[in-house]
Amino acid sequence: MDIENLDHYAQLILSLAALVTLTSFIMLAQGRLLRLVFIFALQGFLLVLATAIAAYSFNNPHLYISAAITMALKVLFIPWMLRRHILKLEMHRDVEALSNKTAIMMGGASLVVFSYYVLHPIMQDASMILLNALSLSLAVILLGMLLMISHHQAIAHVVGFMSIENGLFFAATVSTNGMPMVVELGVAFDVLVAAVLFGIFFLHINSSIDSLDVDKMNRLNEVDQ
Amino acid sequence: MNLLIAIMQTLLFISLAPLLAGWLKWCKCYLQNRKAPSLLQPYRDLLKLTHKQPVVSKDASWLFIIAPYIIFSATVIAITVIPLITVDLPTAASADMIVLVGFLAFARFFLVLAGLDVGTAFGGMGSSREMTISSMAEPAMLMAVFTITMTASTTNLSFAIEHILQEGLVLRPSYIFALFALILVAIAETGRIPVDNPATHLELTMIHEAMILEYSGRHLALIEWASQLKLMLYGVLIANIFFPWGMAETLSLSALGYALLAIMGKLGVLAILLALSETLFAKMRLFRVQEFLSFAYLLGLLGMLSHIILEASR
Amino acid sequence: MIPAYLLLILPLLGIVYFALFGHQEDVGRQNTHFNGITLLLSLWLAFNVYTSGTILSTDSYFIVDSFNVYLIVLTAFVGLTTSIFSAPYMAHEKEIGKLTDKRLRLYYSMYQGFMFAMYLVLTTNNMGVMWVAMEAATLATVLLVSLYRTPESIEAAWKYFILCGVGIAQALFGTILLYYAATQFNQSENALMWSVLYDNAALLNPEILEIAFVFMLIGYGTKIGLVPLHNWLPDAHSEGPTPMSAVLSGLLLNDALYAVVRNKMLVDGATDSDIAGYLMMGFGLTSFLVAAFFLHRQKDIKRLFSYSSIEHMGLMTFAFGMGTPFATFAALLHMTVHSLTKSAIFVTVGHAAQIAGTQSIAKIRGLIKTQPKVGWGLLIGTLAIAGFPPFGVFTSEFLVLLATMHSYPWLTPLLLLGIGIACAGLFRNIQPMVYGERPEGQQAVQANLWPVMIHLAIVLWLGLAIPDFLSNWFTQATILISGSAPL
Amino acid sequence: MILSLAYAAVWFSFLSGLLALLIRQRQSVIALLHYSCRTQPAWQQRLDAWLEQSIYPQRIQQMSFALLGSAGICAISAGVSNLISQSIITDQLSLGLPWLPWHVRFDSLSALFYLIIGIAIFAVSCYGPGYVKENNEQEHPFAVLGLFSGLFISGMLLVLLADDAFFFMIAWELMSVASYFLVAFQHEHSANRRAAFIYLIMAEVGAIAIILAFGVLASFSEGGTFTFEALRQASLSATWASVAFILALIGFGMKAGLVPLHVWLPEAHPVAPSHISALMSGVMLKVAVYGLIRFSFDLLGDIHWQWGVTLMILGAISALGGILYAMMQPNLKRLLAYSSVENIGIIFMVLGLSMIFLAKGHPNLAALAFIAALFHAFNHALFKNLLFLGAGIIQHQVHSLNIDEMGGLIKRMPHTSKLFLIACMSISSLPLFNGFVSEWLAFQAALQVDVLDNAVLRSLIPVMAAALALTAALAAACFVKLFGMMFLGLPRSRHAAKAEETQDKGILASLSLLAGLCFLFGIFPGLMLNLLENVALQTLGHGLPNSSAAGWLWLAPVSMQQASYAAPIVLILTLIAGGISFHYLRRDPAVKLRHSDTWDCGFGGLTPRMQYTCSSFTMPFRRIFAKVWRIDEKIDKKSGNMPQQITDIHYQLHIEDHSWPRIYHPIEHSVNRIARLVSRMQTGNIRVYLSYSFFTLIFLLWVIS
Repeated sequence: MDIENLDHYAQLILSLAALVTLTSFIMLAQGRLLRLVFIFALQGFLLVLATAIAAYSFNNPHLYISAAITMALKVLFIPWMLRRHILKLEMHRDVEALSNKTAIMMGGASLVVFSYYVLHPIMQDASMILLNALSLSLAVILLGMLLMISHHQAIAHVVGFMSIENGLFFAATVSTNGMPMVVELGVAFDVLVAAVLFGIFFLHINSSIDSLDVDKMNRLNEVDQ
Repeated sequence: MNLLIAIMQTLLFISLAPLLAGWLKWCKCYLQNRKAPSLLQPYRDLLKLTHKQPVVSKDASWLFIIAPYIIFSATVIAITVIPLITVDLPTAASADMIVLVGFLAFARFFLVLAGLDVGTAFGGMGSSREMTISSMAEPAMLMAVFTITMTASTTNLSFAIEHILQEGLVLRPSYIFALFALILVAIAETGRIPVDNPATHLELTMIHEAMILEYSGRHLALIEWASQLKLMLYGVLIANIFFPWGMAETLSLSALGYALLAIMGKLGVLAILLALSETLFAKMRLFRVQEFLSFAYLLGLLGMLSHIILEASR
Repeated sequence: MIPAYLLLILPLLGIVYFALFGHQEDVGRQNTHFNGITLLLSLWLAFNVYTSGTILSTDSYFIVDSFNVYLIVLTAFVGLTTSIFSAPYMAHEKEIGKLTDKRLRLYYSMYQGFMFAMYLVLTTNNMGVMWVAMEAATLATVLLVSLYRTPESIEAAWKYFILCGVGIAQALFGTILLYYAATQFNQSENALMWSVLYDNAALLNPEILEIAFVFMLIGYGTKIGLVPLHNWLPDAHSEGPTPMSAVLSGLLLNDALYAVVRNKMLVDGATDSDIAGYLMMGFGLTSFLVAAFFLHRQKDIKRLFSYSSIEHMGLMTFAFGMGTPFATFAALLHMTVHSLTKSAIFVTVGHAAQIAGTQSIAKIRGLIKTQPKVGWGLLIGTLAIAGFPPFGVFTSEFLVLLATMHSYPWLTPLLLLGIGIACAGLFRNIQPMVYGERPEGQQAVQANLWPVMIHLAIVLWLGLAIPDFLSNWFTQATILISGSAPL
Repeated sequence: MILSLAYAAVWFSFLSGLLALLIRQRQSVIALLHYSCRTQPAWQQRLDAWLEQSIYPQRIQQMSFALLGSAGICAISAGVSNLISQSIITDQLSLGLPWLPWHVRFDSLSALFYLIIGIAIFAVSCYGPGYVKENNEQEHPFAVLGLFSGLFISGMLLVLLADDAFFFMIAWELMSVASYFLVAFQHEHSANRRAAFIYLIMAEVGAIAIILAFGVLASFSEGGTFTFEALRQASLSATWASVAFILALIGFGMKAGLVPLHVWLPEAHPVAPSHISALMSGVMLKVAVYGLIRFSFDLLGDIHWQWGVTLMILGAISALGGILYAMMQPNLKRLLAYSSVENIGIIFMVLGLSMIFLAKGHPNLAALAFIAALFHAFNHALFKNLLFLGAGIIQHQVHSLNIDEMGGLIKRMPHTSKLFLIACMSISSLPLFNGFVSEWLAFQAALQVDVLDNAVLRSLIPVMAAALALTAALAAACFVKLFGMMFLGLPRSRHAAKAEETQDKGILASLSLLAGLCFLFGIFPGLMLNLLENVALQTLGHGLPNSSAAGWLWLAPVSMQQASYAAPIVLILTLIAGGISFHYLRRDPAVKLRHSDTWDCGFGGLTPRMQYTCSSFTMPFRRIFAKVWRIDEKIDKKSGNMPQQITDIHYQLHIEDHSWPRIYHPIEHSVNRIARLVSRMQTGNIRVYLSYSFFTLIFLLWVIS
């Protein structure tokens, strides 16, 4: 079944999903931390929209709650915290030199294809929206990991981590109309705590190696020089 | 009766041994155009030694003093099991060829210890070389022995000889090899040229003499006598195993006398051959001895294989 | 069901209590008391299960069956003994000024937090909650790893945090897929209840479950420390305070494996292919062998034993992967003996490190001459963990070998190679530490070695004879997991 | 009854271990005893007097050794009674796995080895108290020594009782681990630590091989249970049977010290306390032999003659290699350890012979060889214990194990030297001693090759026999050297010059016991052979070819015509000959012995340094068998101011075993190399770690779909 004979909500959700993926791509290529955080917030926002629409279309009230939580956490709190740290540690000026962006982008693109390739066979019976949404969210997850692999700023890692969370959340929302409430809350709680801990760690790391470059943290290796 | 014969022939053996030594010396002197001492010279020497007062080093221990007796009696045991003139020897059953080899080793063990006991350099040297040579010689000898025992399928000497006698004259390739192996071993074990030179003292290559340097008086006599016994023992082994003819199969007096003559004849011939070889060959370096003995071992092995391959029933 | 609830509530109280009063003098003993009570509760629970079989709470949020109840008891027990050990240890750390009151508060309250997370993982019936609890365990321990605030410890904590976070995220995706598969036939809230899923596992869509299992395995496997996802483990173990290493090795890894096995049961129920088993066997064997080689190059005593933990977890994963009753029984037994032995070893290691004032293997010398109890404890513990009889580890390894020889004979040489290499790797490092003359000015520390003795005694006992109630227990669990009893 | 005796032996040895733990707990022990007899104050006084502070440790030592002794007595009586009654007793202990309790089986084979162990530990228990008396309690706590000795011995005994693979392995490893601790007992020397490490690792590898062997067998037995009963029923294809056999050979050979798996043995045996080395070398190796016999003859069942050939060749290599290595050792205990390798080699050779006969369908001859092997095992236990215990005494006196620092001890230590001489004579298999009898039997068996139809075997076996002869001769050379250098000549060191004969009755008693047994079984081998025949009857189902083989006087294994040996007669004849000559020559009082300086061809000025040393004695052998060792020989001369003048000269000789550079170093290096490669993984960069999990995920997903 093709996209034109889906209802508009579904089309909207799909396009939002596409946009979410796009934001991941942008983040992947983004060297400046402040912009990175901003785009991350944007991704969160798109996610909230998608959730809200899903909640409305499937008239599934508790999705509103999770949308609200996401709004609070991923759009407001975490970006705000990250931004504060960036400014405090005066990292808003330095640009991360990413080694061969194009290759990374190509890799990202192939990841999208790959996630379709993985999920396609098992989604035969499922609706097309579901297939796309799931594949895109998987793509977002993988892109998040790729982001962490390619960037070597601790903050970028956090962003990557959180965007993985976004992907998961999106998957949960569209595929299963959200997890059971307890799980949602639990996940949200974990994310919150994690965010706080990240904040603490930035300070510690900065005090110990006076930068947030994770490549500098390789004391604990076993390769004999 | 048998037992009597056994005792008698042992005594005969013991008493004849010096004579053989004397005869051998006589032949050598004759071959080397020297004036030979009388055949009875060895007896005289032994007698003289027994009456001399033995001098023992202060550093010597009890082992040094009892060693000669042990050596002598071990050799005597060895000879009690070898049929000299008559085939069926009751004592032969009490110890077979392997035990015989064992007793020779027994004697050697104490000889070597005695050599080490006083703590002279000569003693150590002699002991070390003696052990080297004997440990090379022993497997060679056992190879030869095995060849014989396999054909006769017994390790009991009197049975073995009986078997060979009954078989009559059979030309076995294995026996030829075994014979040569045994001869080489005998030369090495009795310390004759080209392995060792019995006639020398104070020569750095000497072996047997080096060990008994410290001995004197009756102890020396016993050791000398034991080595003469050993020489004769090997002679008798070779003579009676490979050329058993003439041995007394019945216990008639004539047969015994005939057998006595026969064995003396055989030993005499062997002695002549030995003297000849000792005159012709020079003594070889110590580390050539090992080649000499491994050749003996090889011969023994060949004898074994030829028995298995050429002569075996299956 | 009451004990189960109490079991969860008590640590929660503990978190708060120690967060407030964690700096008092005898806080160590209080912590011990908390854990002691939880142990009693767990025994009570165990008794209930033993008498009346699987218990499902009324709201079916919690399930206690013979598989997890023995893990609960184990957790409570190791938690208790470790807290006994940690009391003097932490006091000593405070004396030498490595820790402040604030950090002690954090330590004790997080200790309880960790215990809570463990109990939650074990008791919950909801796969989602299991995930949440697992993540919570990470969050609880990550601050403890960086407790000393040294650059190394911070680095270790960061790696632990990021790697486990990312890993566990995969597990969540797996859970979502599982939930999706469940919602195909059951729209209700409790679609994610393990009991429900298990009862109609046959209805689940096999392809989805296989994909889901891959994510689960990657996710929880990161926490188990399966090669090549293990990199955080040695760092976290070596840099945190030793009691933490003890519970991490002894409990956290077990529980992660527990989660994987629960999921494997579902996958096996859904599909008739053994793909899940093969994956686990592959990971397990790789971890087993690679870790064995790692042992040869360790310079830090705690890293050494964390690698040995990886090795043993690999072995268990392998055994569970094989899935035959024998193998499962062996794996269950191995879980027990390994966590007992390993936590005992970490106790002695902690004291050894305090005696020498360092964790570097090159500097720890002559323990037997300095403090015989510690030295012998370490030596015997190492013997036990290296799989020498008559200790229990030998029994379980023997059974694993036996099972392997039945199902996959050509794999046994690999296993045996691993065992041999690991034994050599352990002893080439342990021997110089325990033997030899005592170095200058090395003094004995005040230590409480009862935990070690108790643990090793139990392991020895298990090696000589498995008591009936325990073997029945394992047998029931085996039936639950692999469908039939061993012989 | 018999079984309870057997259990009692285990219990006693175990208890002696536990008792040793009390050596530091005087107070608590006293308190306990007071409590236990609180009614009789008189007893309490007596107790206090008896356990008085100063002698308390000695009391404990004596008691723990006394327990060992009773263990020995129980073991001996259990063994002998079962050997006579030829009964098979089975039992089950409610230990072990829920579905596999420990199975116990006590048959003639076990009984024989019980007897061996029993004799050994009885001797050790007499020897021990005197030996450990001056042991420094602070440096080397007796608690450790005693405990692990007890565990070690009970482990060995349990191995013999085991009737299922699981129990067997536990007992086996108990034995290994306990002995490991004993090797590491004096762990302040790095050499000991190294030895212990090598020992432990090789023991582990061996155990693994054994487990594999059992596993192969078990996977062919129905139900895959591990009881020996089930394993006996297992029906294997020839290849799998051979695989199992090879694995077992590796495993047990590792423990028995088969070349080239022997390297741990010369390291480990010397560094343990002497009575422990005696047990390890004299008895533990026998347990390994037992294991191989149990596995191949009993469990595997139908023997293939190829196995026999393998065993023979390996045995020959070990025998020759062992004795040649032994000959070069200047260290007394290392030498003895290597000679154990040699004797094990001999035992394996003869076992191989027995296998060949069995496979070729001549069970009686097989029984003959089997009995010869067992008898040699028994004898070796006797004289090797004797040698090691003697070595212990001498080490105490000379404060060194280096043979070149001894000499002249025969005058200082008359008793020890006599007993040691007996041991040397038996081990170099001279007639009238037990070592000879077993080799004689082996030769007799070898000489029966005519019955075989395979020409290769018919030519191989005699060659092996000759190798055996060479071994015996070399052994004689080796032990002549040993005795000569240790006891004869002039003392080579200060300690040797003022060595004292040990005063301890127990020590001499134990040595005399062993020496007496050596002589007894040399003269009356029939006593032992009849028992051994029962073992053969039970294990192989056949006895000796000649029913009246072993009378009290005659020894005619095959038939009277074939070969016979009457040690008593020979002994009498020797005595007669010796007596006559002695009497005849001593009759004249005029010719008394005169003592004077050593003649030495009149050179005079003899000093101890002029004597032959070990290395000079064995020089010809070094030249002849040069390929066998890795010899580096260094002579550096300092030349003086005159031409050709040598002021002083240094001689260094270092001899190494080939198996290290050829086999073990490569293994070690490869393990290290792989470890280095693997550890590249741990780069320390978190992004790399992330990419690991990333690619793992990708890979798995790709695999799945």
